[in-house]
Amino acid sequence: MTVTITQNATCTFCGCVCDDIELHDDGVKIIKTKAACSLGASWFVNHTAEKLYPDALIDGKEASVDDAVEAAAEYLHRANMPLVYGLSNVTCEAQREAVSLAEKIGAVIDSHTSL
Amino acid sequence: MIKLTLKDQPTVPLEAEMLTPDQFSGLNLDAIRALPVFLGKRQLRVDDFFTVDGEPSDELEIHGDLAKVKYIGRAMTRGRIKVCGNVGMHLGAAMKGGSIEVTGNASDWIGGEMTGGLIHVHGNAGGQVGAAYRGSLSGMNNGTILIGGTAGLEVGMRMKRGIIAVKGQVRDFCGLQMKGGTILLMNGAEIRTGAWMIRGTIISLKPIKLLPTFPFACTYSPTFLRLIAKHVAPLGLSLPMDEQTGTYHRYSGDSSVPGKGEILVWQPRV
Amino acid sequence: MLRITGGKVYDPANGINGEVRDICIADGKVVANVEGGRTIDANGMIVFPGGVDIHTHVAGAALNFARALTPENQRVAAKFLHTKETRMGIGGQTPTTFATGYLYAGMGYTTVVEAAVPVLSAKHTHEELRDTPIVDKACCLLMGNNELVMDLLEVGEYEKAKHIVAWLISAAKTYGIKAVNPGGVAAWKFGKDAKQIHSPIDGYNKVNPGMIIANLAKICDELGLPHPMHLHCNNLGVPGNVSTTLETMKLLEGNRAHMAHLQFHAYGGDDWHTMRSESVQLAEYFNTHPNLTCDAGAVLFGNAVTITADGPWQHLLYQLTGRKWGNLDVENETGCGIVPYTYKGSNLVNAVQWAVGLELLLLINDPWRIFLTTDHPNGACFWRYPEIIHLLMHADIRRERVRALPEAALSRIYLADLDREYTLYEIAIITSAGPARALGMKQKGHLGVGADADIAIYNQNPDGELMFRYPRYVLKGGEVAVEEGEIRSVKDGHEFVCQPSYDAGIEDYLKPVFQQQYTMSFENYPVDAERVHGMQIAECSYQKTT
Amino acid sequence: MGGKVSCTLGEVKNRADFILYWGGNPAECHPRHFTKYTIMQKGKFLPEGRKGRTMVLVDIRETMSVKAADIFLQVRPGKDFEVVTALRALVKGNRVDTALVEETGLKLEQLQDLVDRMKRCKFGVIFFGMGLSMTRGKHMNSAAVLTLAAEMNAFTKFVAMPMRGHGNVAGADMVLRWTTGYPFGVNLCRGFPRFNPGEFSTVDLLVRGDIDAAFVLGADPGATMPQPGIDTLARVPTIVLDPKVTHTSKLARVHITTSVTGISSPGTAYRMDEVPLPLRPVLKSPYPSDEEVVRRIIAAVDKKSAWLPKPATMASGVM
Repeated sequence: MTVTITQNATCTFCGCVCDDIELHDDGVKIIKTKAACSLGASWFVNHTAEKLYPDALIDGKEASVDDAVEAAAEYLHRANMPLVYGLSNVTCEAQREAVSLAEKIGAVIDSHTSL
Repeated sequence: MIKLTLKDQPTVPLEAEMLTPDQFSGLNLDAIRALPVFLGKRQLRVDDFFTVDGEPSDELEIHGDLAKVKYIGRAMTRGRIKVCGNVGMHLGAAMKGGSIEVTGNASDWIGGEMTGGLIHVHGNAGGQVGAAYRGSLSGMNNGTILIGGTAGLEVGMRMKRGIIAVKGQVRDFCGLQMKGGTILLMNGAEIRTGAWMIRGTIISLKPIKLLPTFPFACTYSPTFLRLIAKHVAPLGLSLPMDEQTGTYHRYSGDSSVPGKGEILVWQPRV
Repeated sequence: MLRITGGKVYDPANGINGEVRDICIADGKVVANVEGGRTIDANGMIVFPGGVDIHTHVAGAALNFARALTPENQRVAAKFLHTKETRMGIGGQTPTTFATGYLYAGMGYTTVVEAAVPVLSAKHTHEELRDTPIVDKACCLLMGNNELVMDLLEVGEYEKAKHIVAWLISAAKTYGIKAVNPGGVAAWKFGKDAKQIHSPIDGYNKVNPGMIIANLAKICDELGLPHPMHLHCNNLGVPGNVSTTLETMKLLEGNRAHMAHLQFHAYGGDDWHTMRSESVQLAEYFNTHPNLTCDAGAVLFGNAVTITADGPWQHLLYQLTGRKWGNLDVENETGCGIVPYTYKGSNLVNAVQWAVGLELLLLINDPWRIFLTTDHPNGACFWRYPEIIHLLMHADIRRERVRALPEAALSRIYLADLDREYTLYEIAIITSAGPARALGMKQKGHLGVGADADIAIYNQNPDGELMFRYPRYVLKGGEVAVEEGEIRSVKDGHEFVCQPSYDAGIEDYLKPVFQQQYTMSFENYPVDAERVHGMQIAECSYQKTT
Repeated sequence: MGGKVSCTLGEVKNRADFILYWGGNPAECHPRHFTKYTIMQKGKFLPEGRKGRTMVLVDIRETMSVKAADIFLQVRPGKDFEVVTALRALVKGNRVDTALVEETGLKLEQLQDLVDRMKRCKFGVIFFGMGLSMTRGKHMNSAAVLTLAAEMNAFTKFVAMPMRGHGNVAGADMVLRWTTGYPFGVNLCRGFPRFNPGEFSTVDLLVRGDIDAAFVLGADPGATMPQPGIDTLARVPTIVLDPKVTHTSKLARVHITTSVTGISSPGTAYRMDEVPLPLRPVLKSPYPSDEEVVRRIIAAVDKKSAWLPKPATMASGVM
């Protein structure tokens, strides 16, 4: 088992966004964290590179990402007033793309802030 | 009179700021039918949603459950709109003159930043009646709003002039950051009435919960109340004035701002 | 390939003053000749090098803070619709990033300098600039209150400070440095200001504003940065501040410096009631000191949002106006304050400010050393530049406007006495050729062979405001970006950065200090080069001539 | 008009000798807040660390964070706005009604003592949590604290900051501001951005049933919204992007599994004080990132007839 050590990793579990975390991983799992708090440590340890979920679901049935992307585009394009919501546990780069999508489909876009 | 009747409930909110006497002025019925309305992201025509009948006129009657129809009467300057049914947000927003009557309930932001005219809702209203839009320095700057039922949060937020009267109870933050004008509460309010008010008068005929920043000032029956009473009499409202039956307690505040506003609470004699 | 033919060309950097000649373009550059390709018939039009804004606030934490603070402005601002070519957006006092690109390009400006970037949030500024289309960009790094640098100056470690500055510029991927109210923002973290340039700053025994100014100017020159220190003097906006400004300029003799928004630093009087213009006194000094350049920071009447790293000034303005106040102190580096503001012609102070901006533009006699800015969005929005150009070109219109000011303002200003009228050649200097030269951008601000093909073409019109507001064509990098007021092609611009050299050993000193004083990991502090969109490295080849 | 007066966390670390947490429980919700940024750190101007700082906690109940506080003020539920507003009056030396103050659960002397401490400090900070911003009064409670902090600057240096919860919610604010001009709840239906909290905020849209499709990423509203809102998500076509199959995924028409932010997907996240930080992913995920999937959906939308709002949409001056 090869263990890779990553320094100065950033934890996005809570708003502290600590960026001084040391992570030890075996390629599939994070096996050890240093400097993380209990919340952060379990966040890192509980996410793996394993394939635990289907790639996509359409109406609850397993589907390919391509088909799911097509279905998503069709629903959003057809809607009169779609909503794009969430944006919290994603990167700024994904948020930026979400704005672009919201613009193309004429949506309302909102985050957790409004709660 | 021009009569519009809603054909089907829109599935998502319909923005219909063209439904005003000003926009209809000089248009025949076909031209009115062709005016734009906005269903979410789609630009459609008035007659996609309404049947339009009657004669060109400054009087407009709209029938149906318009709870999802927004901006009726926006920025109108004259004429009359009667909504027979419920109505959606921003009714009469930025209105300058004329009158609007609603037989059912209204939603939020009615009369937002209005500068004149009359809005009379027989049913309940939502929040932010006569209020300032987010960030604006002031809300309604004149005119009259009468609510027959209850009203929601932040009634009269940052209002500067004019009168809002509510027959039912209102919710929190009535008169928030108020700068002037009068709010008449015939049936009291929930909490935080007058929060951060700078000037203006809130009159409550029922005891209300006050913020600690509204210390008791005095007992009195000011003469200007007679002027307000005279102004609201045509709306079917009467203020108790008889010193035999009670007095007003005056609380001044909000001392946190610090403000020179007042809340007058009617105290019947026991 | 493209040829612009028949237009009257104003290319001051090459001494061309309204001659009819062809401009040929290939591969985004001006070339000597082309065969074939599109031809733009510019008969009856004038041809300018694309505008260069040397000082504006269009991206980053402070401006983005202002956007959130002023929804009431956004609501009434110009709207940009979603179209096939363009992104939606909002104009107004604090335009969204996409709108910023369209507004600048739509006015014939093709290069803009974001004047205030903290190292700590430089990543953010670059992200916004990536979303600012069409125009080329560069940033000035905030350095006048950097405690890493000030702590070294306190103990006399000039050389170390110089290496730190070089390291920070490289780390933040910026073009030059800016000092804002040197020492004053550091003092603001104690709730104070730095009003005397020779008195020690709160928290220090020796360091004073003058010391920061003189050292940073020297550092810029020694690092060979193409643009000199960009300076926002102490006591901005305060009556009587001309003495501070003159004292500051004297400290700079022997080095280069760019004096930002000089209008805000040219007041006499003892208080708000006696405030007056000191443009004459300031211009006299300035005219005889060629080591200095400046930008106007002109004021126009109407709504503005004041946004500056000058925290203490913003607290004062909040108390004066009673309006909203935003403040964000940035650890060990700088701060920022935001207060919405309305300049009114009927207000004596505002009337003086309006006049001073124009007076400086008219009294400073070398157009190569004063540039058109409004310190957007502080004095007015950048998209109002054509209004100022019109006033500069017409003394009679200026006098007419002066007559509308309050009587009491007339004895406090000089504007009505000034007859100078700008020529188109001079307008091309203060909007393009001059700022490009002051920035050391050799490929900008001119139309000679080898220049970037950033070109604005206007229908010639006696109404300068109309002419400069609606260019007929705007070319960016040789492509037609704007035609008849419509955005035609949206390409992303470049970002220019400098990478001055420093002693690599400086990190051994920096890292432990950083870890003590900051809250992020040292390794995460620099901006990765790949995060800077279209990055182009500019040479640090300035050499002091003795 | 108040405003928002804040700073980055390093300023708190280096300078804050008075730290007030209001309606938050950092000990359990932001465990390293005390140790990395605030009370426990030795700062540049606070070499003695914890001893040089006063920490006050205001909350409706005793939480794990009380142990860390020098002073705990227990306020009655739903009375935060009353307390902050009374403090604003006391700061200015203005009258308050003693009996009404005591209804908040705190005595006038306690508030006066707090005001005196706030005025005496060199650098004060208020962190406020969801116990304040999500209870009755909501945005007005936050506004009250922000205004109090702004007004304190007439006496000493003072700032305030929300304790943002979910990872990169601060980043969403930032991105929306620069792209649309507004921080959240932005309506793009008319072809340009519009903002009106309460009208365009998700919970209100969902509860009123105002939308006819939903695209959810980086959130699980199916677990957190009020029931009428969840009913709307189930009624309309909902699309979910998430590393797990969530409650929302179960009522959605489409779910796409994405890689985990920061563990497998690279990019940027903003700290609660709006400082951007790079992510350093360590595991190679079998799933695409959110960024990539959104881009693919955009490409799929681009193949359909474009939605192009007409200029008439702007003519009317709706807000």
